[in-house]
Amino acid sequence: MAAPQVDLSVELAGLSLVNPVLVASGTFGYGTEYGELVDVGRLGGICTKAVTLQPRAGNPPPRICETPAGMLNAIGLQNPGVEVFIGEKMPALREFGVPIIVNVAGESVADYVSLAERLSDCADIAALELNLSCPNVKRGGMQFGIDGELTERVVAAVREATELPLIAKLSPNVTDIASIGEAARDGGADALSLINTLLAMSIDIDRRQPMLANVTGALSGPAIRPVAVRMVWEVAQAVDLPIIGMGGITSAADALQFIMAGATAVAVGTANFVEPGISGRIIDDLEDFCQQAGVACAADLIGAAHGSSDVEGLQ
Amino acid sequence: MAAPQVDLSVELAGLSLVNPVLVASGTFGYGTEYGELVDVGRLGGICTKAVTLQPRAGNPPPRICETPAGMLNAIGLQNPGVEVFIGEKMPALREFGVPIIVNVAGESVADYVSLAERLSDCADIAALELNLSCPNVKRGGMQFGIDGELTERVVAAVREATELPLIAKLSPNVTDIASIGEAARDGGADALSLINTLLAMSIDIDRRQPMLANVTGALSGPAIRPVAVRMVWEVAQAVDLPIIGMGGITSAADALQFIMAGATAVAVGTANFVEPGISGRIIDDLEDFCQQAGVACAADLIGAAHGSSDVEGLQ
Amino acid sequence: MYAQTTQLIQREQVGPGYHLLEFDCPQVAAAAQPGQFVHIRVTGDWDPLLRRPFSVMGTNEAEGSFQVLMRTVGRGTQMLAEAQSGTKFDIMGPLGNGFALPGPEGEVVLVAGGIGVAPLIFLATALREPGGSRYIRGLFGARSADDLCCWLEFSGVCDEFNAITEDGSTGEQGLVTDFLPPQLKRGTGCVYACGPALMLAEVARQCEGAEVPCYVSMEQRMGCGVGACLGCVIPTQADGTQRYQRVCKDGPIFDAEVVDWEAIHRGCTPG
Amino acid sequence: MYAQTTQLIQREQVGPGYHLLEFDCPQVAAAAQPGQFVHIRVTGDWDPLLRRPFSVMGTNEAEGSFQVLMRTVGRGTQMLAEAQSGTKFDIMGPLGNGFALPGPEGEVVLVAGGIGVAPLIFLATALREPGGSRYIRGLFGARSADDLCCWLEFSGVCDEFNAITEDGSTGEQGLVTDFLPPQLKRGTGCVYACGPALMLAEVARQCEGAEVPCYVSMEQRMGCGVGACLGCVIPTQADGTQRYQRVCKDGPIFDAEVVDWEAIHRGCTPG
Ligand SMILES: Cc1cc2nc3c(=O)[nH]c(=O)nc-3n(C[C@H](O)[C@H](O)[C@H](O)COP(=O)(O)OP(=O)(O)OC[C@H]3O[C@@H](n4cnc5c(N)ncnc54)[C@H](O)[C@@H]3O)c2cc1C
Ligand SMILES: Cc1cc2nc3c(=O)[nH]c(=O)nc-3n(C[C@H](O)[C@H](O)[C@H](O)COP(=O)(O)OP(=O)(O)OC[C@H]3O[C@@H](n4cnc5c(N)ncnc54)[C@H](O)[C@@H]3O)c2cc1C
Ligand SMILES: Cc1cc2nc3c(=O)[nH]c(=O)nc-3n(C[C@H](O)[C@H](O)[C@H](O)COP(=O)(O)O)c2cc1C
Ligand SMILES: Cc1cc2nc3c(=O)[nH]c(=O)nc-3n(C[C@H](O)[C@H](O)[C@H](O)COP(=O)(O)O)c2cc1C
Ligand code: FES
Ligand code: FES
Repeated sequence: MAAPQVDLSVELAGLSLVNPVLVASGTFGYGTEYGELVDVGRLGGICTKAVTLQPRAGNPPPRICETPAGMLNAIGLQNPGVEVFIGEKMPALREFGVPIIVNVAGESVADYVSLAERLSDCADIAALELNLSCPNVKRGGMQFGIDGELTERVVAAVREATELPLIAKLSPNVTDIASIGEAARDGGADALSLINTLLAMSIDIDRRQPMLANVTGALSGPAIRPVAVRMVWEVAQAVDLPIIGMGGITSAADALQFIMAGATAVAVGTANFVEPGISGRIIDDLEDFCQQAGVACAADLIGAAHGSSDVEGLQ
Repeated sequence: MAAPQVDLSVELAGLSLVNPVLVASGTFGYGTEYGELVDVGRLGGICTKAVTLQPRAGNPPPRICETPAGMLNAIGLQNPGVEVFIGEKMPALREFGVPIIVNVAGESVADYVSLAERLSDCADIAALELNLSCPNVKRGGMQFGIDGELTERVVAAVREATELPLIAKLSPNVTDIASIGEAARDGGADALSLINTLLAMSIDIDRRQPMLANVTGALSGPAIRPVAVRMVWEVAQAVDLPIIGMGGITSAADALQFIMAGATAVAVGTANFVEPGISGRIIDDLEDFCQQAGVACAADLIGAAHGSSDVEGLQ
Repeated sequence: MYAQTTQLIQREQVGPGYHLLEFDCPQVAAAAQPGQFVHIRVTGDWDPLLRRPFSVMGTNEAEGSFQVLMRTVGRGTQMLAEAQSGTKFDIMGPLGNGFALPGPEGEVVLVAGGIGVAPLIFLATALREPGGSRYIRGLFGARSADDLCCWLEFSGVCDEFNAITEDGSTGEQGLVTDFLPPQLKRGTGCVYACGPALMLAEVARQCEGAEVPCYVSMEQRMGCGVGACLGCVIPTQADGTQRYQRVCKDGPIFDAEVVDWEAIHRGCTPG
Repeated sequence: MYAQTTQLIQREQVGPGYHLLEFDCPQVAAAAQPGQFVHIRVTGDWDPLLRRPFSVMGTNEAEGSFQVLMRTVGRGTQMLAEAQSGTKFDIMGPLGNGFALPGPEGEVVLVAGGIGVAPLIFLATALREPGGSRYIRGLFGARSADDLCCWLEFSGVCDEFNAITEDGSTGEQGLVTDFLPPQLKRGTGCVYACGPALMLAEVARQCEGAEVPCYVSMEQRMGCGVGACLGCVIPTQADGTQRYQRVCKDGPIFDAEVVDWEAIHRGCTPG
């Protein structure tokens, strides 16, 4: 274990996180699923599985399949709805004593507003993460996140409806991620989460059918990390909001790529499935890295790779 | 070796290819680099490294780095220019006796037009592949491919300038690939190539600098395959043009995913670096697959995964 | 539930493409119940990315080890099939709900299809433990004699045993489900089945007709293995409501009446 | 140039993090010239994706084998360092241009930094072959005694040999380039160097000053290894024109005068 002198804490959208390592929405359930295996209380925070106004059954199976250094999923936002979430999931989540960031998804601006209002009444929610980017549902979801105007509109409407810190979660399936980040900022977001998954697909050549019943799915895991780092880098340059960086993080070294690209915090997603204790390991290794690099505060590394002068080329 | 009864030939943009396996632009040089190792004459065709009007020095090194199941490159279109290409590269390319598809890149519509005119005078060029999607140059390149109007404009202008079959190579770094495909069709493209690389980035955390001198780079290799298959699927549904599918192909099974998603031909890219003889192996294995599946013409498999009825889900 | 590094202590080929793997893991050996599974990481790297689920076939508490019977089908199983004994693997387990015990009355019929024999061997072993005096009939079907893997182990824990092969290369010829109806007529108290989805559907249909309780071990592609990702669901129906339930957490053992077999016929099986 | 499956026939640890690997490959053994390299695929899978380049340290034509001296730095070298002898690897080679032979006059000085000793051992061995009567001085620098890997093999093919360590743990203390100037004064006909980029830059600077021809073996991250991808370039200048040249095809051996050392100082090195 590392000596205590490294300060891993970061400030994000008004929250004080003891360390910058969160778990990503949809990859850690409601915390309890991993309770036996993971010291959840050490986490910087938990982003819950997306909650919708009404319960959702989700998509038919098969819902997942493996791809090179990645996986596809098309869960389709299966969840018990906001009332059950508040009544049955929040009590256990509270017990962990870490910031709970509730990921919300709607089919309309009104849905997001209602969710925000309802969750504002619930104690111990640290922030809302607006999922504007789920590629696996027919209505809502990604439709918001790929359109700057809609993004601004939904964020602004939710901004009116709640005092909770708002984190807009962006879709990578866009031509210009920075402009979507700007739109979220203009709508009043306190922070940005990126990236959600890449829209993708695999085909079962023997059955001559898509691998997933939903046809397309959401690509996550190490495969997408370079795309995610690039997007964090671009958004950090364009938008003056704190960023939660994610996409294929499997180690402290990966997390540091995001931090140096400009993320204030990071979220571990798919890697939780493979190595449940990975977030704890990343926290330890971040501390070690800082110690060995003589960095007193991890926050000093935020954006550290920016501003290094471009190498000049030949004509 | 498989018995001869399987017909692997396909028609594409007026070209008859003996089999659907090409090598992708920028990953096979000008053919001769692999001449010693690969039976180039077996290929369905060669897409050459991009050619520009003037010679280009390319980007400063480091130009490549490895990522999970993928790699980044930022070559920056280093090439000797169209005159040297015609004078020094075409003679050797011709010798292979396979269709030569010349990949061209410009900084302006006028550049593309001039290139097309110049190359129209050169014998034995089977088609032009308009690279509207290079993410590694400051001007031109991807700027065209992410904009439907520009795409249509440049394709239409080139269409006026040459009788050669035109293949528009699309960038995946867009919100809506199908609309770009439609724009290329409206401009007069005979076929579409997709995908080019995903814009991405890695950071060297020890040096706290981007891994590539160019800062961002182009992600290729197996990691991107699910994104590529999805885009081929979407474009095949929207646009009635033959497609050359590519992105992370490493086997006949991978190639078949693209074909069943709607590609008429495929191109092997990054995998050439790892296994130079891979295109020949894929041709053999495609033949075997068809034989075992009782498919007389590989062309019958084009789009075979479409139209399988959606699995119906719960409410 | 544990997650830890274990050692492959033995690997034995027990048929063409079949391996019996034994892992040193006292915690799983002590805790595993029949029907539960382990989730094995096949590499220390991130490609192949996901863990692979395998039913526990047996435990040896004294030695602190457990066994898995594995059929090689793809990349992950290939890697396991080639692993040297001594190789370390990261294992999560035991996972899932395990088989419900049979009611007090009647004989027990175990219906195994191919590799599905593994959890049923574990179940039969448990049912025969001191105090257990249940009469156990085993039906074991497979494509051919080659695929009747570990039939000796299976028959050894059954009071009565039938082998059935599709090609007739050994035992009776036919499908295993052709031989279930007579059993259901003679006082069977409970049926347990594991095998291909279509076989399970047929077993379920027959048991429903005969009003015999039936439990099936289901498969689905898995992500987390602990109920967090909602990736591994199958369609179920109970009390008139349809929903998706997790094979890893709500299963892998399901009351056959609860499974929505029709939806499964429409194509919700892994492959 | 060949691409084929070869067998690792021996793997010997020759220092902390250093391994000597011997591969069975008659074609490379027969064809390889000093300074050339092989491009090794470290896995049959696609992650890690790219091949890894290593200089040939020596060949044994009779046995049909060649050797590589390897330092473990990351994932690929780690995999090679752990490979059992007998493991098969897909190898392309020999690749690259190899060292230009020295002119007829003067002594030859070989300047090795750390793992850079490998191609120079091969070069010295070749220069000593029947008919070769060249006087060879070897300068071998490294961080510490531990990193003076294969110094016995190196000194054995030199007529004169100096070991230099930064920490003075063996031989002279200092940088290898501190000990080159005296050599350049006494009739050296040609210098060959391999090692870290900054060491090579200093060697080049000294040789230019002394007007002694100098050839350096350069490194860059590689894709194809055969000149097709243009991924492995370094900046060069000749006849007043700057350009990027490929380490895999135009190199790895470059006339030190051609390399644009200033650009390299600005940061074009792999890492
Ligand atoms: C609860 C449970 C218990 C199982 N018990 C056994 C057992 O005792 N013995 C045995 O040999 N096999 C068992 N299986 C099936 C086994 O998990 C798969 O054969 C294995 O995951 C295939 O991996 P692969 O890499 O070789 O195949 P690939 O086809 O390369 O795998 C690709 C992906 O698909 C998944 N997958 C492929 N086939 C299946 C399948 N049939 N079920 C679920 N996921 C699949 C893999 O886990 C992986 O994520 C069990 C499956 C489940 C769900
Ligand atoms: C012409 C040539 C000859 C070489 N000869 C030797 C030799 O004889 N012995 C030896 O130990 N090493 C040699 N190297 C360096 C060796 O190729 C790298 O150490 C090795 O590729 C690192 O791989 P890795 O997976 O362990 O490291 P990682 O850092 O995990 O590799 C990541 C990527 O970076 C590349 N890379 C990392 N370091 C280097 C480097 N220094 N040069 C080029 N690419 C690098 C890798 O090839 C890979 O693509 C040589 C390099 C070149 C270009
Ligand atoms: C199975 C699964 C379910 C997910 N569900 C959600 C979700 O409900 N809401 C959301 O915003 N993101 C969801 N995500 C996206 C992740 O939070 C994360 O943004 C993405 O997976 C990239 O990170 P990773 O590569 O580390 O997994 C899900 C991802 C996976 C793999
Ligand atoms: C090193 C390298 C250079 C490339 N150069 C070009 C190019 O000049 N023109 C072009 O259209 N595409 C270029 N590409 C993109 C490929 O042709 C292909 O579209 C992409 O790499 C996806 O396929 P892959 O994953 O199989 O490599 C290049 C790719 C690589 C890896
Ligand atoms: S595998 Fe994740 S919920 Fe079952
Ligand atoms: S590695 Fe491809 S050109 Fe040198």
